[in-house]
Amino acid sequence: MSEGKKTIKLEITRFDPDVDEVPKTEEYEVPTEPGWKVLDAVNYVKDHLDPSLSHRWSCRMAVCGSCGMMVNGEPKLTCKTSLDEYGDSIKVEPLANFPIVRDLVVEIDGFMDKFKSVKPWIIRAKERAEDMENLNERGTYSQSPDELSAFKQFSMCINCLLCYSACPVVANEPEFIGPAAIALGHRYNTDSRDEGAAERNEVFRGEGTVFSCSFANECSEVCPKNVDPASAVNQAKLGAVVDWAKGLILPRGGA
Amino acid sequence: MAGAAHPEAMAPRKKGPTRTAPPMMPSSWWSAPRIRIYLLFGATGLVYLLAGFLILRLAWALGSNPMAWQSAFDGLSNPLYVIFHLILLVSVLGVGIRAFVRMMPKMQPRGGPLPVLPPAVVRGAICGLWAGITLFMVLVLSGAIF
Amino acid sequence: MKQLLLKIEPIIWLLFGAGLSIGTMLLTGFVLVVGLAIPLGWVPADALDYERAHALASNLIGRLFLLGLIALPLWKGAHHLRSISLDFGGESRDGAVGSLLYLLAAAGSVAGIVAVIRI
Amino acid sequence: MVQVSRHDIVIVGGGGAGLRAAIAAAEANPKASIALVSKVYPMRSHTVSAEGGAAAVARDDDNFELHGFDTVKGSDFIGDQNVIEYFVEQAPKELALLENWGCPWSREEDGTVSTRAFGGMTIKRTWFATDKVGFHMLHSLFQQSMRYENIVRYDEFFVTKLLTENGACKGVAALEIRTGDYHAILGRAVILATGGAGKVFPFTTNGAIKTGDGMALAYREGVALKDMEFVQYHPTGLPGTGILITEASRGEGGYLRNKDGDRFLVDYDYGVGKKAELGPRDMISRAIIQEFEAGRGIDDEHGLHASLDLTHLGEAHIMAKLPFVRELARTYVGVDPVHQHIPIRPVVHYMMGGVDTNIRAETDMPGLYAAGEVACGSLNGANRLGSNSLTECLVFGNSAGVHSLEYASGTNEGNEASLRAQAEEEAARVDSLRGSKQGDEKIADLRVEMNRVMEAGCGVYREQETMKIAEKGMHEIRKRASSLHLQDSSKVFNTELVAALELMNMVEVAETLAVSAAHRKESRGAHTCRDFPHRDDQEYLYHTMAYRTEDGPRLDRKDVALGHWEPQERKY
Ligand SMILES: Cc1cc2nc3c(=O)[nH]c(=O)nc-3n(C[C@H](O)[C@H](O)[C@H](O)COP(=O)(O)OP(=O)(O)OC[C@H]3O[C@@H](n4cnc5c(N)ncnc54)[C@H](O)[C@@H]3O)c2cc1C
Ligand code: SF4
Ligand code: F3S
Ligand code: FES
Repeated sequence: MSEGKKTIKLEITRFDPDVDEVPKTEEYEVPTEPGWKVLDAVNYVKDHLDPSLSHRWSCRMAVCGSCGMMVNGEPKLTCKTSLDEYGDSIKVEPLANFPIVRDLVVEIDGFMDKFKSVKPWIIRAKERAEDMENLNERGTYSQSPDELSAFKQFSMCINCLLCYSACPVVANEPEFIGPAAIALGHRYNTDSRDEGAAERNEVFRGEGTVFSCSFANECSEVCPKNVDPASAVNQAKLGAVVDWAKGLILPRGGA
Repeated sequence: MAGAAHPEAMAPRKKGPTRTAPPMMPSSWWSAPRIRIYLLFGATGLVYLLAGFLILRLAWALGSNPMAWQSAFDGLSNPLYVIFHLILLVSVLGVGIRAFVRMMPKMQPRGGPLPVLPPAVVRGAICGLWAGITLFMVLVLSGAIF
Repeated sequence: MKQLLLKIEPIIWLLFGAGLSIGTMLLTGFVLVVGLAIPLGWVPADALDYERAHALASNLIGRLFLLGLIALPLWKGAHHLRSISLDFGGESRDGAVGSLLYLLAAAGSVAGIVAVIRI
Repeated sequence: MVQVSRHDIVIVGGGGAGLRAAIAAAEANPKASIALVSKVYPMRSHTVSAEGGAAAVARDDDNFELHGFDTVKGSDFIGDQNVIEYFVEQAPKELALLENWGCPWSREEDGTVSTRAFGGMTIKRTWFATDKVGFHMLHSLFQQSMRYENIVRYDEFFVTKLLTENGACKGVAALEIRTGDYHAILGRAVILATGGAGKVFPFTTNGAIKTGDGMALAYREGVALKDMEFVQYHPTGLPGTGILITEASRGEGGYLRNKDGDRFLVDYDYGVGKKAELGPRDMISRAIIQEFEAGRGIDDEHGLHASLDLTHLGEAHIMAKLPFVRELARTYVGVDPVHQHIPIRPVVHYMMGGVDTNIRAETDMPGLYAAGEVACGSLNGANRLGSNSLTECLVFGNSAGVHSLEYASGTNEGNEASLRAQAEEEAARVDSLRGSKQGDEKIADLRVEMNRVMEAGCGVYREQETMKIAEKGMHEIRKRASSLHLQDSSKVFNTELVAALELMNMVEVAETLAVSAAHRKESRGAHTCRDFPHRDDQEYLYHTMAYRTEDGPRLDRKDVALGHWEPQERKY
């Protein structure tokens, strides 16, 4: 951690659809404190220099996923990224690959649709009431620590969308449902309690999903939570292919 | 491609209630070091494609007659071919390192009947196989065995 | 066109994956000896004179190796080139580019089959 | 123009409680239309930050009686015992349901769910998913909720007013942050699940969105805020940011140490007793402050603090059970707990008080329900036990969902014209605020001022005199908050406007807090007066009820529901 205060120059993208045609850049001088994260500097601007700056944040402990921004061109979780990693001048932009609603706020409704399209919930062949023989006396399914660790990593995604900003395929293929959504679908596919893999693999074989990924691996590089979406996507490819091959051998999906 | 990303990328299915600025990509997205490696990785596709056809030509010659084979085979010492093969070697090694060291160990199917092994083990196994096959090919082709 | 590509995506991906992995493994030794060592004279060229080359390539295993060396890199190459095209904003031309590349790979593979049968 | 939409039930808040309520209602009646309104996308709700676990009886050596008594005792006997009994009985079912919906609870080798020890709990009954329990709970609930087509989400809609008709709640008026438009979202019943109000204090584990909105919404409509004086300080927050280091780190065996490296909780008798590190939060927080006052705090670049020692647990154990603690300590104080002690100090964490509700999650206003941290169903009394509140969100979220649906089926839709008129009035009020340069108070300054007053007056240790000052101070600040100076007149995603509305909510809540605190001349649970160091069951065994008047809160009292657990001295 560096000692003492220093003043940095913050270049922030501004865009107000009521008045601006295109985004522009504004510069601010921010006196910083040791230990500050990029988010603290942005908040300083909002509190003291320009209250009209809009950005999203809440938990400031790297778990709510709302404070993703481009910092010097790289997608970063700003509450987790220390100012010490940068010099005296930092450029903060809204997450790349998303339409900009205002300033640093991006449109994520498209993502929410994609998120839902992978059916991110436990699918069982039978309703809970008829599934009692599979539940123990506490009403829970049995799952061993190994079965848990098969999917645990993929359940750590905070939906911060940094991976979407980094992925070259997201940028060019509007239909691509993207790393986090696929990782989520794959998380359920690999959950020992789930029986819906066939349904999700159906989705995965549709347009713009797993096979659109060209394994840039950028998603995993930028993911702040080590979800490793790239491996999820590629495991999902394998799963979808195996499922497809089974379907060829046993007509009507041998899931 | 520089500038704006695909304008429809990540836009909501239904039109948003407010005007938005189109998505931005850092104008030099392809020049970031990591991305450059990724693009090079993709570019090896061209090398592989050419290699495939080159070997097809050799095989065709081998099936035609000894003369055809000999001239095709001798042609390989043309410096242009040697340069191409150097590029091919670099590509193959690059692809191998990226695929076998970085990618495939992470791709083990999960949730199925197979156990999930530590990536290091898988990496070792795949690289071992790679080395083994290479050694075998070298020995066979250079006439050391068979 | 795009619809058709979508349908065959799993096969393509399998072929691509095979090209990426098996293709690379086969190519490494091949390029070391045939592409470099022999032309540069580190290994005597008679290691692969017609007799021996023919003998190697005409048994069943030899034919399979040779076919792998021909067809697998083609699929790896075609698929990668298609994704590069996409990375550079090729969404609209994807149908045409994709089918062209895969046709090329398919044609090469068929020719490869014929070639190894002819030996 | 106000846009009107109709549903059967309107839920304000997409955190643990709101989502659970939505799912409960959606399951109970697949035809019912349920609106889920939240000022942030639901997965950003602050439930996401909960770390340690959720309590419910799970082991053979445990039972409802024990969980119930721990909770009553933790509450310093001001918890309602009928509510507590209901809660402990419902808890296991709720956590099991969450398991069925995919929550990745940590497991034992035999495939059952693991449990860990927690402060004030005599048995290991805290279910956990490593140390990101709230995160996994919230995401499991949110993902499960997507399954129900009858849940209609209003993401990033800020509710500013409850719409009422003949004293019954019939919907809400909400600002669509994205566009600046106003909406009247009407329903036969409304559930508040807006979470707590930690942001009235400067140093808190709470995220930026925890501004007590729901409390202020109900309070303005004449509903009482109950037991507001009880504010939980968590003993182990990171200095500077206030980021929480979960109690589970002590549950897993961590020690608290002072400047001399002593495990002071054991070495000195602070009332925590033999349980030492596993004592309840109020007592441990007080012990830390006493250490500071005795000059045994550590004073370095992190400010005055004590330290949390996990080094003896070993890397494997930490990575298996507390990986997030390690990540947080490394990122935010640059300390690796595998080798170093984590600096910690007490930090505002949770509001025991809130909107007065009963066992059915009903408030006094017909048609208005509340669940989660915003509500005070008197489960937690004067001090909440760690890991009871995530379970509370589920138990009472479910209760609110089911009961509000029952109520909704027996009531009318309300008169659209009159409700729309109310929403239009509200829209005009908020519109006039947007970019209004009339006032001269800056939001950031006033917020800092409020924070300062609250910290000085209503900290871990309180004094009559300083509480009185805080009471006056908050009264003044509330007045000043009506003349804010706003600069941003854009309609699209105007976060300055939102911050102003949040500030106005916070000052209301903070004022009830200061006033309620000043009136309680005893020490009970988290409310510790130096002037009155003992509990006084003769005088103060009741709930404080605060009702809004223009001149500040009017206090009243409500009986505590006692039961078979007799009040006794609280010793551990
Ligand atoms: C750091 C931390 C750790 C914790 N750890 C634990 C633990 O280990 N165990 C435990 O049991 N408890 C723990 N707690 C407490 C517990 O997490 C909370 O009490 C609980 O999550 C509250 O959930 P909720 O649903 O009531 O509110 P929240 O999750 O806060 O959700 C509030 C919702 O209301 C919405 N909202 C608010 N105002 C408005 C408005 N005006 N208009 C529209 N929407 C609005 C928000 O958008 C949000 O969706 C912890 C708390 C914190 C802060
Ligand atoms: S996968 Fe990683 S980068 Fe992508 S949204 Fe999830 S947490 Fe963020
Ligand atoms: S960056 Fe994109 S291309 Fe695939 S591996 Fe990740 S999704
Ligand atoms: S503010 Fe929540 S992740 Fe950064």
